[in-house]
Amino acid sequence: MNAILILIPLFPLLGFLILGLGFRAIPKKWASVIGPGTVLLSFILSLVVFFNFHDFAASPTRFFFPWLHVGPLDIPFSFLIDPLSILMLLIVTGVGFIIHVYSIGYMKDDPGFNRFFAYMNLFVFSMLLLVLGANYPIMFIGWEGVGLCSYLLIGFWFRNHEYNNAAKKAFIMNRIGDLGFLLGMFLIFNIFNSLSFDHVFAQAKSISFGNPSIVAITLLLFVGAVGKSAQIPLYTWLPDAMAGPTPVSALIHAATMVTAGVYMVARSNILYVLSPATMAIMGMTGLATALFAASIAIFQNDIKKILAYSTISQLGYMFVGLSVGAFTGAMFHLTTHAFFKALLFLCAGSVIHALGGEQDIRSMGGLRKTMPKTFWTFLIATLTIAGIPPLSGFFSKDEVLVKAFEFGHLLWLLLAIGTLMTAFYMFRMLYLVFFRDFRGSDEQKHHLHEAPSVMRIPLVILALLAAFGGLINIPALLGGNEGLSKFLAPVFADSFSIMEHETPVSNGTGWLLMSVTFVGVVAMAVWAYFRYAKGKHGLEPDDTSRSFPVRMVSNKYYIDELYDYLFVKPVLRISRFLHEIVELRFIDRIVNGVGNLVVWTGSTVRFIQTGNVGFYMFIMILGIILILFLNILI
Amino acid sequence: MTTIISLTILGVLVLFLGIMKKQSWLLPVILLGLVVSMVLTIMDWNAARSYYHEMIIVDHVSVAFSTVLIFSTFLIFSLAAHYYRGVQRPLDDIYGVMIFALTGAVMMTSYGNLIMLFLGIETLSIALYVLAGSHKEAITSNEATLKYFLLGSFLSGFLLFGIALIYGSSGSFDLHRISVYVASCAGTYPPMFLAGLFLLIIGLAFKIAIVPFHFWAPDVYEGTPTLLTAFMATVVKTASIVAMFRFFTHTFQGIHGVWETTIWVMAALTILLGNLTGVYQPNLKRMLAYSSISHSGYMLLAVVAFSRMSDNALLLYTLSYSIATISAFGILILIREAHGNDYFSSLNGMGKTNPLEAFCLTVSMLSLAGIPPLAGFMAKYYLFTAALEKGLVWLVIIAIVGSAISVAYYFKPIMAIYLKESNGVKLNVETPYKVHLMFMTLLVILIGVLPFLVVGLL
Amino acid sequence: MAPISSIPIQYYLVFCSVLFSIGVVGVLIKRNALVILMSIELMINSINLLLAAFSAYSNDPAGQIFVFFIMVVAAAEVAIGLAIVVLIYRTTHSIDINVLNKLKW
Amino acid sequence: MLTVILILFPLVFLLILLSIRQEKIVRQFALAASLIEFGVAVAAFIQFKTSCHCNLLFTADWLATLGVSLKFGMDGISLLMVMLTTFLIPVIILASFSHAYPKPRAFYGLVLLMEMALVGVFTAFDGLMFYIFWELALIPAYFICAVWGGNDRIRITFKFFLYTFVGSLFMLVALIYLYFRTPLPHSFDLHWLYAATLTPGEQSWIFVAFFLAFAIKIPIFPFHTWQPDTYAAAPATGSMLLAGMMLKMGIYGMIRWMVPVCHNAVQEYAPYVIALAVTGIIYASVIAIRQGDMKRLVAYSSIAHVGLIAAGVFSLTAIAMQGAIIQMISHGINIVGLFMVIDIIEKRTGTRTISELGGIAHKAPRLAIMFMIILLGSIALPLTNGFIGEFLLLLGLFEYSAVFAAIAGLTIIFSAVYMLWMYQRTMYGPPNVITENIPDLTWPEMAAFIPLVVMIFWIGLFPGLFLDVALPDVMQTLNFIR
Repeated sequence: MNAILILIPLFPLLGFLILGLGFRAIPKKWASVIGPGTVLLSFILSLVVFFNFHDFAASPTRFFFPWLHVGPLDIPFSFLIDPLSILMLLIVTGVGFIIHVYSIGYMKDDPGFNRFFAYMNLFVFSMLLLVLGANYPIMFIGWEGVGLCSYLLIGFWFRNHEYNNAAKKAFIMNRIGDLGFLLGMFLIFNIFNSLSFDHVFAQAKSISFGNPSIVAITLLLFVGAVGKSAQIPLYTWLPDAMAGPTPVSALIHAATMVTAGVYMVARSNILYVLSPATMAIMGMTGLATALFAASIAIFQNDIKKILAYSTISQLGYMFVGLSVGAFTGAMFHLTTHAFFKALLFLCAGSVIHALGGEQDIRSMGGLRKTMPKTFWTFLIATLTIAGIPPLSGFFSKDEVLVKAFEFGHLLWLLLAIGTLMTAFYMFRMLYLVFFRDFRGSDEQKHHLHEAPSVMRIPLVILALLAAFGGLINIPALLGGNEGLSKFLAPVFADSFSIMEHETPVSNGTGWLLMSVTFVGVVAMAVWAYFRYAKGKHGLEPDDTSRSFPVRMVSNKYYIDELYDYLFVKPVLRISRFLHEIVELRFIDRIVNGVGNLVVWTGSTVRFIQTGNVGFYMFIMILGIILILFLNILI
Repeated sequence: MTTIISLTILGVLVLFLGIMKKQSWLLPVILLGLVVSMVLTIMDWNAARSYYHEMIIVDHVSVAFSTVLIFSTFLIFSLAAHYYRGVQRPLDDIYGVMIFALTGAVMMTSYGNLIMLFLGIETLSIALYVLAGSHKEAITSNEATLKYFLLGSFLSGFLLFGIALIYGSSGSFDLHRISVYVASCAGTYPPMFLAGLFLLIIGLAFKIAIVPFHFWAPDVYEGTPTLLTAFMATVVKTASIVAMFRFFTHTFQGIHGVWETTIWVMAALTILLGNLTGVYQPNLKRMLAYSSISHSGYMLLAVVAFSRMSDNALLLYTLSYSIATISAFGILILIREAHGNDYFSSLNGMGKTNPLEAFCLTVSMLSLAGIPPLAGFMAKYYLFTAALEKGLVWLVIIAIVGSAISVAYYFKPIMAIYLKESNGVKLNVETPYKVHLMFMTLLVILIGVLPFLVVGLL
Repeated sequence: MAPISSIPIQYYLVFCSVLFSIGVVGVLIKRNALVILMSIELMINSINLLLAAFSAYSNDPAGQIFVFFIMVVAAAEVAIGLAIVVLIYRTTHSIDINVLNKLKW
Repeated sequence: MLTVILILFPLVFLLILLSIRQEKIVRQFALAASLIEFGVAVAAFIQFKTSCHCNLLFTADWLATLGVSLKFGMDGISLLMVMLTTFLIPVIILASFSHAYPKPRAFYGLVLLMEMALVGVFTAFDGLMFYIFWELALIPAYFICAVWGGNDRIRITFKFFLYTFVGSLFMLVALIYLYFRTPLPHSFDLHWLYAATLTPGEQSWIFVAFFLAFAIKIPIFPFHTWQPDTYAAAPATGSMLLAGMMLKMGIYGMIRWMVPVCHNAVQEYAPYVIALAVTGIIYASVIAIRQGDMKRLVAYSSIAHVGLIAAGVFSLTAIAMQGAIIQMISHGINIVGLFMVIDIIEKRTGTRTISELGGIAHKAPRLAIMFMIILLGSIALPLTNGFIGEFLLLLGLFEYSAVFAAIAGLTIIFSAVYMLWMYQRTMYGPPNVITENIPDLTWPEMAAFIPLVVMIFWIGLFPGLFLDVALPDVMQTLNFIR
């Protein structure tokens, strides 16, 4: 089994190496086999692991080779196979494979075709390491690796400096989070003397609630999660990251990488459970992000940016879920989100593809007729994310909402408002893109076409997953068997036994909550329909003067500008100050000053040597008198 | 004693050869004679004894330093053929006087009586007055000899006065008896004796060129014909410092504390002033003069330290300093010949036109600066060790600072040689001269790598 | 004891020191090379006298012998010195010690 | 015996090289010589690994009266440094092939001399031998930089020489002073120096003297100002030698000499040194952000990196010490790689000003890939060599002080900022007039890069081989602290 296990990440790595080393020599045809092929192999092996998962129950940690061993520090290269990692494994390789296939069509004409697949394979490899690692450092390898791939893929079209800037921003913001992660690891090592999940979690069980070290650890790790999963305050990179090719956005910035933070918190659930303070902070962060991002999404006009903010918002939901102890719910939402958000992005990709790169929804419209398949899949995705039963999004979101309600009614209310906003902006987008008349140029209109089958089939598969993915965890309330919950239960068992449990909502309340949100969502859909499909809204150019709050929101609350003002500019200014003032005018001047002083002294002292014998004699006599005087008379 | 006799004979022989108009024989005879007297000196190694009621004492120290002196003179004479090659007039007087100066220097290393010290110093000095002015046509040479003569005879007056006062208080010129007198004083010395002691120190300090009695050195070095400057900078300095050292070791061990502070301060001042003043010199020859002043300061370190290592340290230091300095002067002679001046700019681009000579000068500069693994480093290291053994930490730190400053000027020629554009003048050097330069360079490296050849002797 | 010892040695000492100092002052304040040469002679002769006195007081002939040495050496020195002065006069037409001032700094 | 061979071989080769008549084959000969030297080092490594911890010791009398002996040996730490040196020198020589340096005999002769001196420094088990080789290494470094360097080289290289020379002079005094505090009979032998009895005051002074020497060489803020200028003015080969190996001498010296000898003072002053080092990390990183010259940018990044190493050493934990050793190797490899990239760019475009470049990745993808890999190593991406070092260093530092570690950790953010900025502005974007026709890497150039890239991943993936070698000796060094 170990061989299979190591092969899962090795296949994509192999794909990367082949495509990367021979990137010019390999024809596109081969690349389009190698790229997705390796991921498919990984997916198949993941399925094998999934079906043999009981073999791992006894010894979930599989050792491969010692990696870093210094005295007390022992970090083996080993994988942890438990339900949680298997779930992620399937998502990463499964969704990854689908998106790879889609990319064959999407990137068909790009000169960097091979390079693209190389990077994508590398990404899958890193993501698999992240998911499979049996200790924090191995996870961190993947953690940083996906950051790198994200950097490479956002800046894939590197002729454009704006894209490059976006890529750099993503990497640096991730790195800020990574520093938190790193420090968290150090603290873990300090407290537990180990970094392996099994050791740490086993020891953690015996630690008291709210232990300050644990709080610090979890907060630091959460900083990492904030960076990676684009939460407030480190979220601004994700909208910019849309500079990358759309499949990248689908795979990395929707389905997998950005959820790594959620995965990490879920993985460390026991630590988080021990730290209510962190949970509270996490919950507030998640909630704020969910609402904040949703509010921005309403006023965005770039199809991918809307989806980006939507992703941020949905990630916020997941963190709220985690913070209220709904680990399964969060993971469930993560899974369904992977399906529907990947689908949304791929649909958006088809649209962009069809429009020759156009991303502004104000220049779209009426695509329902020319791209029916895309429209239908997009519709399914929209309904899913909006939470229309019985599509998967409904179940996953509902699970988080119900848990939130147990935790506090206000929390539920705010989340529900977020849900309504989600529904609103999603339907706004749907209507603006697919309804009304086409608003683009004639040339675009002429070229409008449905995506080729290599792109369509992935859409369909994802649409099916998005629609029926909810089946894996239908709540008991609706007569489901809660399959995913049971599957994941061992992972969270310890936490559940420690955690304080709120009284579960009664069935009646459950139904009530469900219906309230449902009605609200439908209302939003209708409102948006009249506003955007029938009405004349949503086409205003950016610069029309609007009321202050609207201007705030549509400019993303000026957060980018704020960061620029607070961090980027000061650092540059400090840099200039340090270099020009401290370094050159101060330190170096002191160093040179010593030298100059010596030279100056030398050039001055030499004038004692007047060349005048009388003077010399005079000085000598002075010297003699001084020596005699000092030595004899004193 | 055999050294002094053989050298005197050699000197007379040279003068006779001059009378017999055998100019071409001069150098071979001198070099051979120097080798012979060096051999005779070394044969005295284990034959320690004294002559004429301890007027002359031959011991390890005197033999070792006499050898250094004769060897340095040998090296200098090896440069003479080239230096004087175009000169028409007979040279027997200059050569002869040099030999006599050497005789005086040897006397200064082996005296056992202040009379002999005085005679040695005067023999050396009077010869040098002549040598400094030997380039009669050059006004600089005239000036050099005038300055040297006036200051030299003035200061030898003080030296004499010192000797007289010592004689007055101790009743003898004999080093041994003076030391008996010192021991009998048991810590309290009459002012007359102290005054004599310090005047003696001052007289010797002048010869070594120690601040504040160093003023003559830069001017005289610059004005004196280059070959003879090399002689002054090496032989005279070595002889004088050894004389001072011998004086202290033989008589005044007991009163180390009395003169220690004075020498300490003089050493520190010499190191600092010599090096500082050297920094700004545009003239290689004058720079070497300041360098030699600073090296006097370093040598004084051995005297101040007055430890069991001092003699070895001094031997290594004088030897390595002499060889490196002579080598540098050897290049300087070439430069002066080709360019007519001693400015650093004349060295520009020498690395391209004359790589071998450039290398020799570089090695000698690095050695003087005390860069390992050259002789100069080992010498400095040994000296510092000797000083630190006596806990002279601050003096050593001053010496270190001085070394650091000295790099500033020792690197000037190096930078000119390798980093500046050539001015296209190629030095014209015949093979024996090259071989000689290489020989000295190799010695500098060799002593650095195998210091134990020299160090364990004393 | 010779009548010389009826004069205390300190007298000689002071006298010779004064003589020596006069010589030193002469060297310091005069610019004429010849005068300086003479002043140096004065210094040396004061020392000779001192040595002779010490010698007589301690009944040690060495001091007086030394005096002879000094006289010989001084003669040689003066010879050289005069030669140098002549040399200088030939080139500069002056025997002022400060005229020759080319070598400095 | 191998140790002595390692020291003498470069010298022998140097003499042979000087006697080669045709200038054309000089560099091939130098390459061959350095490869042979590397072979010997590998042999020593294997011997060390197999016949376990025989110290490859060589002892002979030299200056017996002063307790100086020719004592050379290799323990794990020395061995790794020697491996690094002998590994990098052939790479550097290979990288210099595309330059037609004038006077190749002198040039490659100096490189070999430098190699000898470096090996000497790393293997000396005698205080004075250490000092001699330490200074000896400065001479070829100075000449390489000064003779073959660029703008304003005379002033800058001299400043470099003088500055580092001054620092080491103080070390000399400290060593001699120490010598007199060793048990009788005094000796410069490493272990005798370790056994020296010092009062707290003396320890402090010796600490300061050593620290000056090492801090200037490394360089630690605020003694670093010679470094950016020197790297910028030096020829590519010179920069590589300086940054790749020479500054390791300082860190090595700290581990080998400073920590064991003045252990009490080291403990006492460690917080201040770490504070300086950490300040330097931030300071240099922040300055690097705005540098327009690639070499200067790398120079400042190097100050930041070695600052972290120094901080790690002074945290006096086994983990950080190991990290320091591995990071010395990594830093050497990475910075040589970076300078190689810069050199190639400068050679082809005539400039290394970042704002004048751009879009090179289009025309020279191989170069871009190599650059990227090396860059990843230097920004410490996991699975590259840089990560192992920085992870261990920060972890060890964290053990010492969480606050320092957190501040020092900012380096991973800053390094990403400036490195990626440099990469983006030179490699990405549209090509311009200067970079339009830039040719891609030639095969000899690739050959120089490949060993570096292999090492970057080797150390990143299997650091155990290197860590295990040094561990016992690191523990021994730390034993002095307890």
